Amino acid sequence: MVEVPQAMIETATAAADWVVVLPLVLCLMGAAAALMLRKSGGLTFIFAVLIVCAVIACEVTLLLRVFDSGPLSMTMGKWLPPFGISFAADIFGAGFALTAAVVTLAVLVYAQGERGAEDGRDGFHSMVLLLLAGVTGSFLTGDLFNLYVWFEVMLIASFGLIVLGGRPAQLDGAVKYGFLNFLATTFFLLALGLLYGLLGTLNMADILRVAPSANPAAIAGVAALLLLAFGMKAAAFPVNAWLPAAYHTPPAVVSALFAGLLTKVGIYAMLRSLVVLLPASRDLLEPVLVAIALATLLIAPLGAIAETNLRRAIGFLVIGGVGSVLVGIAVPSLAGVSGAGLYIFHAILTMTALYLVAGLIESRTGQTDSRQMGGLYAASAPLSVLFFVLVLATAGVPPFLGFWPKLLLLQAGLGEGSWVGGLVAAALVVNAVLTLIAGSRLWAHIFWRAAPAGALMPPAPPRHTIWLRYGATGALAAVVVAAGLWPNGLFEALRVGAPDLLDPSRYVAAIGLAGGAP
Amino acid sequence: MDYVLAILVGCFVALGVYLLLSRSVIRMLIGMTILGNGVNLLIFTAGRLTREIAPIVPAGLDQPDGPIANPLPQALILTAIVIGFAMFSFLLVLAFRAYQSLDADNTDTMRVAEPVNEPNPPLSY
Amino acid sequence: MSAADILSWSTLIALIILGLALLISVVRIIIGPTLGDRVLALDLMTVIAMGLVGTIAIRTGLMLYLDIAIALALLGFLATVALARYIMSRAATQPDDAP
Amino acid sequence: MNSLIFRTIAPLIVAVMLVFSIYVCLRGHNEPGGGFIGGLIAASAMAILGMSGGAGEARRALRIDPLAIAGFGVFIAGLSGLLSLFTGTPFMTSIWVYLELGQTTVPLSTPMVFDIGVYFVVFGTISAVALALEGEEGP
Amino acid sequence: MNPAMTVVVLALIWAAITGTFSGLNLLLGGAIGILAVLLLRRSLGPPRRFRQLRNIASLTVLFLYELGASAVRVAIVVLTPDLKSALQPAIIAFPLTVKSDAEITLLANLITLTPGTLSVDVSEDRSLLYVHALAFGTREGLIADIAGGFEAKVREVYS
Amino acid sequence: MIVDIATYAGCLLLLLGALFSLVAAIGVVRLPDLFTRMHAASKAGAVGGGLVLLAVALLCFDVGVAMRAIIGVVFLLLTTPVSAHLLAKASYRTSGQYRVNMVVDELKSKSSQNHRA
Amino acid sequence: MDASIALVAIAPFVAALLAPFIHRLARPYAGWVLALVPAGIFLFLLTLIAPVVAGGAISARIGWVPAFDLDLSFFVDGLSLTFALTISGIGTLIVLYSGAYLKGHPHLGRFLGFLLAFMGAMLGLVLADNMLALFMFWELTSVTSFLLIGFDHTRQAARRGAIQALVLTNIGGMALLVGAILVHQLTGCWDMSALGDDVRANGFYGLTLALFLVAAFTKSAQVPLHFWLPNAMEAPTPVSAFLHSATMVQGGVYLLARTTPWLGGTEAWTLILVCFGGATLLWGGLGALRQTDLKQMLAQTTLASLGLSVLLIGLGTEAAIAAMLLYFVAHALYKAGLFMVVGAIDHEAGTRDITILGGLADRMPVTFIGAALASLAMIGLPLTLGYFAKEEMYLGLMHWQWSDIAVLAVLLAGNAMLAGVAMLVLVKPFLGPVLPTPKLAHEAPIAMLAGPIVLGGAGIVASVMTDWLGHTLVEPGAAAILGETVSSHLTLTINPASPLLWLSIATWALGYLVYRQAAVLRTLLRRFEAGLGWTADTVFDAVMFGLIRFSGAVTRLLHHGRLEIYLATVFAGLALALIAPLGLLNGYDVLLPNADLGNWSAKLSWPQLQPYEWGVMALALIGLGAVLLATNRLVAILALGIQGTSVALIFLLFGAPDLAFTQFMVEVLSVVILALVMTRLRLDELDQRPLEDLARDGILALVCGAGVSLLLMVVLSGTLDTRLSDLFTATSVPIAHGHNIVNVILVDYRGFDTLGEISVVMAAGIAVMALLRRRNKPAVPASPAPRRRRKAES
Ligand code: NA
Ligand code: NA
Repeated sequence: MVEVPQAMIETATAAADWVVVLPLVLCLMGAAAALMLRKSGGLTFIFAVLIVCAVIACEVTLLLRVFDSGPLSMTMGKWLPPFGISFAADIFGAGFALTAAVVTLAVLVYAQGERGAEDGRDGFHSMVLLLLAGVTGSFLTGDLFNLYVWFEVMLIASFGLIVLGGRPAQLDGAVKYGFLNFLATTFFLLALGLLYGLLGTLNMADILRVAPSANPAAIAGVAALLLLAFGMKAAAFPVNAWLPAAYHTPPAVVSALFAGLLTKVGIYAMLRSLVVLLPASRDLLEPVLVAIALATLLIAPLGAIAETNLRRAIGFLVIGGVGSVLVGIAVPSLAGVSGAGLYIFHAILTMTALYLVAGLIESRTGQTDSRQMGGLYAASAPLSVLFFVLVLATAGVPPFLGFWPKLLLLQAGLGEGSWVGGLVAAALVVNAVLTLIAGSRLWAHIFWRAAPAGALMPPAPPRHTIWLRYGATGALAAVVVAAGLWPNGLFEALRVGAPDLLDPSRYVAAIGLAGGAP
Repeated sequence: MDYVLAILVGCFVALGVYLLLSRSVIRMLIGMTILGNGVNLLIFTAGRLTREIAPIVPAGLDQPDGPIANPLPQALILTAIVIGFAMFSFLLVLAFRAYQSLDADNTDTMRVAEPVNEPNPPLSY
Repeated sequence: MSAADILSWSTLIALIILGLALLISVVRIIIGPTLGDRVLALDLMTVIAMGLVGTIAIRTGLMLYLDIAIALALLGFLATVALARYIMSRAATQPDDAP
Repeated sequence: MNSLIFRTIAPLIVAVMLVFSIYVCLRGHNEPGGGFIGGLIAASAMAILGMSGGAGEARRALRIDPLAIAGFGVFIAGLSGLLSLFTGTPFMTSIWVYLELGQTTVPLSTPMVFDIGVYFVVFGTISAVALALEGEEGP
Repeated sequence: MNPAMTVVVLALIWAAITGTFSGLNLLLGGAIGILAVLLLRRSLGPPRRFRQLRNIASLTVLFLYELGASAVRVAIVVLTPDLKSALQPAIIAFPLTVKSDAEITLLANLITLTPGTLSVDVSEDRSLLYVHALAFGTREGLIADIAGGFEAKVREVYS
Repeated sequence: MIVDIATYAGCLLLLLGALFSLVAAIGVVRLPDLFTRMHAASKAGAVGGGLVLLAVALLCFDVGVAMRAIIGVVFLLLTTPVSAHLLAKASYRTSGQYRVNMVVDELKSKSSQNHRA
Repeated sequence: MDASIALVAIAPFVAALLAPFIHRLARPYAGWVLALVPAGIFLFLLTLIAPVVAGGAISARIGWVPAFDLDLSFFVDGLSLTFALTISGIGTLIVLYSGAYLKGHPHLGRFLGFLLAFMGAMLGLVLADNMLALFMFWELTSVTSFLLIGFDHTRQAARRGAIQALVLTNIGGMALLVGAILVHQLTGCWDMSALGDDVRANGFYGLTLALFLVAAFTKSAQVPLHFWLPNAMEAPTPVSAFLHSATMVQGGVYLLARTTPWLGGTEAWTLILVCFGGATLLWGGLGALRQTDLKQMLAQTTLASLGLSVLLIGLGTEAAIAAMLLYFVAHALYKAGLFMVVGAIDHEAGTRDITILGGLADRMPVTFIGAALASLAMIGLPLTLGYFAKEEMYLGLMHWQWSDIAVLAVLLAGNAMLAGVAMLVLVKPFLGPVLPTPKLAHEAPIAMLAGPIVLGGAGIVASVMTDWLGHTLVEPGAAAILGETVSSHLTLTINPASPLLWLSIATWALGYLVYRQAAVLRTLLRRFEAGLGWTADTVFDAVMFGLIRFSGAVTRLLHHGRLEIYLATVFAGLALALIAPLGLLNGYDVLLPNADLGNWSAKLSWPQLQPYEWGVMALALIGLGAVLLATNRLVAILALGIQGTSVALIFLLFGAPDLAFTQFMVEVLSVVILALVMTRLRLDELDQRPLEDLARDGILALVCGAGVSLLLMVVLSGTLDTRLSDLFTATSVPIAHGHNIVNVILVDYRGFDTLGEISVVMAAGIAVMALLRRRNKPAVPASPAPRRRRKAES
């Protein structure tokens, strides 16, 4: 007979601790409520914005608390971990969740600028909130199966968003996106089944405790499966084909949301599972990780150079960024992990903003292909500034945000003192140069070059919609610039957060396993 | 008997993979379903098999009066089945709409998002 | 023979008979030749499967399986209706589509 | 499907299925069943209703947008978890209340509300999909 | 069917499947029944009154007997070595005298479950019921069988 | 004693039900065309399945379960003719080959009239 | 002090941000207003001369990223002050000049903004002590120069020049960054002022040196990375004037000078710098003679001058460093002046072609004076700074060793060519016979004239104040580079006994010869160039276009749009992930213990399965086989139903009624939905894969299946830790009040999963409805009446 103290947490839960789970619950219930409200005019927009603002408020509180007093956790249903599902926020998780909410807010506002009155019923706001819920859950959960569930929430919400509008190209892209991504989560599930069969647990802290004593070959197999699954989600080479196949097809807001959130969650999951949970297996897989990091870094920007479809080209830049984060996983020193974390933060903001700008460019020129664009430098100063700044940020040019993670990752590579580290650093440099070449060519073609003769330019849209769209995009770009100029807060966070990843004892302690810490 | 099921799981996975490579969207969907079933069976097997004893505590008792099947994998599989079904529904309708819009159910001919014979990138500045 | 033995034997026999019936109806699903034949065989299969589950319920004494049996009956009906509808609309769109 | 016989008998079948679905949902905590299976049965009933009399007819009968029902389900499921905010316990900690109605004691609990939420979600979603596929395009 | 009647029936079904015929449970069943009827209010058709319970019982008995007989007869046909001679399939049009939806449906279903006959379709104007016969004798004989048997009983139940 | 009788009766019903199911399956394979197979499936099948459920009702010794089983039987009898009817109605138009086997086909003449009209 | 030095670097950026608005407000006077910023900075920097001369250096430090141990540290010593003064001083004149040069241009505000930002970046570059700050400003100069070079953006040549400059200087920037990180890792410090011998002593010195040299050489356009600089001439003239004289290209020279104390002085350093510098000097000189466009001529002489500076730094003697400093100032003054003059000529006469210009001295007398002052300095006549610079550089080589003689010869040749070009620039256009020009030339506006005159005058004044120059420029500057006190020996006296004088005279004589034979030389050089067939510039195009073609090929190869290949890649990955780790780590040993075969076969036992369990397995296999062989969609659907049913039966047999229940329901509903959709969908009846694809896919599938089986068996070979389920079983009834443990897990223990799961279901509903909403809206909102875009913009 099991007594209550062996099964349940006996200390009372402070209301303030709820900030770790409220963001997710708010998103889910908000999505549900928005769905119920979807036939009531423009109400869902205001509602969704309120929800996201509340989520941001919770997450700011959460981040400050984690910063002050270490990781914070809550185990659902009062069951002691590992029996219940734990949610646990460390700096990385909380920070990314907050960033995701911020870009979601920007995307919601931007989308309002181009949505017609008849668009109210398509469930857009519900799906955006669900996507945010999935992303938030993925960043904060402390249970691997629960991570699978949030992955699926994110995936299905993205399915809904990617087909909004239903043009043929979208459907084609969605078929590729759908099959490959669902396959990735199926692989994840496969790995989970095996992991459960090996370890008998799903709680991350508990896995940390028992994994070292399990059959190393089988654990390595599971780790390889996780690498494959998360590599697909993160669009790492060579399983990244779904991204350039799909990201340019849906409405630009949707691309923006995806670019900011989806691959980042995948790469974050890889960081967590390989670096934090299964470090021994990660060491075994290191040659593979280095290889895919190199390939992703070097091949992705080539796509950006080759592509003339603006959003497709940006998609390759997104993949190149994934290569950067992979460097941090392949070289998980303090600098490497910090760089990977900072890069994720940077990429969430920058890639979203870049796609929003792409949307603005597309609606300004009426074209999606850069071969048919031109003349925007003279026509629109704000667009020029936004695009220019964001491309530089993507290429890691200082003083924009993208520089700092690149710096840390280069430090990590060079700090290895091995030829592998040097190779990785060289790949980062080449990636930066190729990215800049791609960006400057796009800039020259879309902005500097005069518009091709006979190009049709749609008339300027109504003023208020412009304000919403430019405001949202500009706000994100402003964050990118400001955070690049004053990165001290970020580094403070990294100083607290990165060691927690390499030595998760504080994280484990916060979860508070039954039977004490390992 | 676990090993027999392990082999059966392999068969499910193999057929799922084979169908997923078939280029016909509906066959791919069927392959996805079969692969999903295989994974569910894998979780079931990984949780170790027990014959016939459902994890249900008989009425009036506080605990089952004998060994029971492992309930946790069952709960996990239930979640996975539901999610798999949701995904299946979506992908099916997607295939249907793609067929209507693109007039194709063969991935070979679905080339709108990434067109065949796209011109080379312009050699200019 | 006690009542329990009778029960045990008759459920075993019933299981075998029903299993045989199941396999025989699978034959019709596979050989067709028309959609209607296959659907009909499937419909019968669900009824037989329902019988199987019911028999297992008796054999194991776990009456919770009965509800699965009833649900099978419901769903068998649903499947048949849907497939009949499928045949009907195919007839409307592709009149000469024999199999 | 244009069949007088089917159209006439369908409501009967649907009614029985609905009752059965609620039964399966409510007893799930102690025996096989639960919100998901119950919801599936109920949705199957809606699918039959839709196939017998047309999707539009079924949607009008339902009166409420099926997706809104699904939303309602997620909402009350979430709400049932949020209630533990007031008991000083973590999210989704179950709360049990025993209602004394005459001689019988009716146990009410947040897991039950949660399961009912699951029922609504599955019912709403699958109905929406089935009805949309059945005939007329979605709303 | 009468909505109130339906509610009562559904409440009874509820009590039956839950296995508790307590007042409270019947009340819950009634509530569920009301929900179901609300849902189905458009589909249930115009209210109709059963004349006599005795007629229903009589019909039920007849039906159960015929059902058993039909099963046996089908079994015999199936197991006959010489199928060709045992079978003389045909579809005939049975002129309906019952007019309401419920009556036609009940009749058609009864026909399907009883020996040698199977309802295929109802004509657009609801005047004809197309019946498939396994071993066709004469058209008139078959029509007379149905008209004098089930159709009369059905008319007695409804009216 | 009553328990024993119920057990014997239940076993009998169970075996009968199984046998009728077998007959239905044989019929579905053996009979020459869809409509004749339908006779086997709907009648023998419904009776077979129904008898098994009745056997459950007799052997469970629990009112709730028995009631559920009986409701199951009712449900089976309610749905079987409808599905047979729908299948027949649907198949009739698609499967031209079966009309050949029939002695009389009044539905065909009516359809062709309709077609002409 | 801290704040004010930071302000020097920040104020121009603030002004840059405000420039477009100031331009909008103060239209014709925008240049004048904005010139106040660099002028103010210049004046402020003047006040720093005294303390720097007296105390050596001023350093300022502002906390920037304390969490990363990174301060924004500035360091003002003789070297940086010299550069900063030159930059801000010339910057003032350039801003003024630009206001007039681009008067009425719609984007003048933007232009002035870029220019100020460029200047700010350059000031930051020379003032920064922290290597990261240096790198940041370094990159900012690349970026701002990109905008400036491409300012005339509708011309492809301008875009090309801009991209070329950006790409090359960015490559250098990356090298600088990596070098800086390396240095930081070797020494633990970002501040250059704190670095000492440890870099040179380290094993990574070679790599570090190479990285810094790549940075400096790309920025300072050393052969063979020089070709971007002439193309940067696509920028408006004021930009060229600024870029060539005091900024951007001098960044590389500055970097070399700045790193000399801790990177320089080695043999490798001297050898590389002297060789590359010398080559660039000669190449630039010859290049200038090849041109007839005034601006291109000046651009090529900039190359030569940069080579000269690099060479001098490489020599590293006291005299060479003093010469480098003097030459930097002299060159900045005369080159800026000359560019402004050329801009004025272009502006007023409408051409820059030396062959069609003549006799401008009468029409543009003030411009002529400016041109004369600058040209004489370039020739290096006495009373100009150029003279001292030349003298100092020859002085350093008076050792009569073979190496010195070779370098001296190179210097002599280079200086002679520069002198010749100076004469060409001055004599023919101004003093030659009057020629008709596209525009009727007349004097330029005052703002455009101020620059050349002031700069020329400044050169003369400075050269007269020899002592002052020695104390305030040469001594602190050389001390900063060499790390030791240096005493200046500059003097105005001309000593005929000194070989230096004769070297100067030789230079002028050779220069005159070059001037006289310019036409012949030009023809020869052009013939040589034509014979060569390629230049570094064309190589750049070839590389870029090659890269683009290669990118296109790679992208088409990898992203072909064929889902089945994408999937095959994924499954190949799956097969590897399943098989490889087990194989590499001896994971299969568990399944095949290292026992002898006889023993092993004894262990082989028939699995303990009941007959009906075998039956269900068989049913599953039948279902799978039927799916595989199905030739039509309904059979496939039904076969799918069979395998689904078999899975449900397996669940049923092994104690999972809830799973079986759910699986049955889901299976049937799948069939229903399939049937609903299929009515509107045609399906290829048969698998249409070619045989070899079938084989490939089949093998891949079998490997994946086998891999999953094997891995699962390895997992099963261990024992399962059932803590979780044990606790669920024990507490389900007493604590969670539920008898169905699976359901209790679903709604209580792991209810959170279920919450996510129902969200998935709901979302699937929304997504499906979104799919079924037929609203074919175009990607970009269609316009009711699209208007033709004007063909030419700007
Ligand atoms: Na049926
Ligand atoms: Na009949």
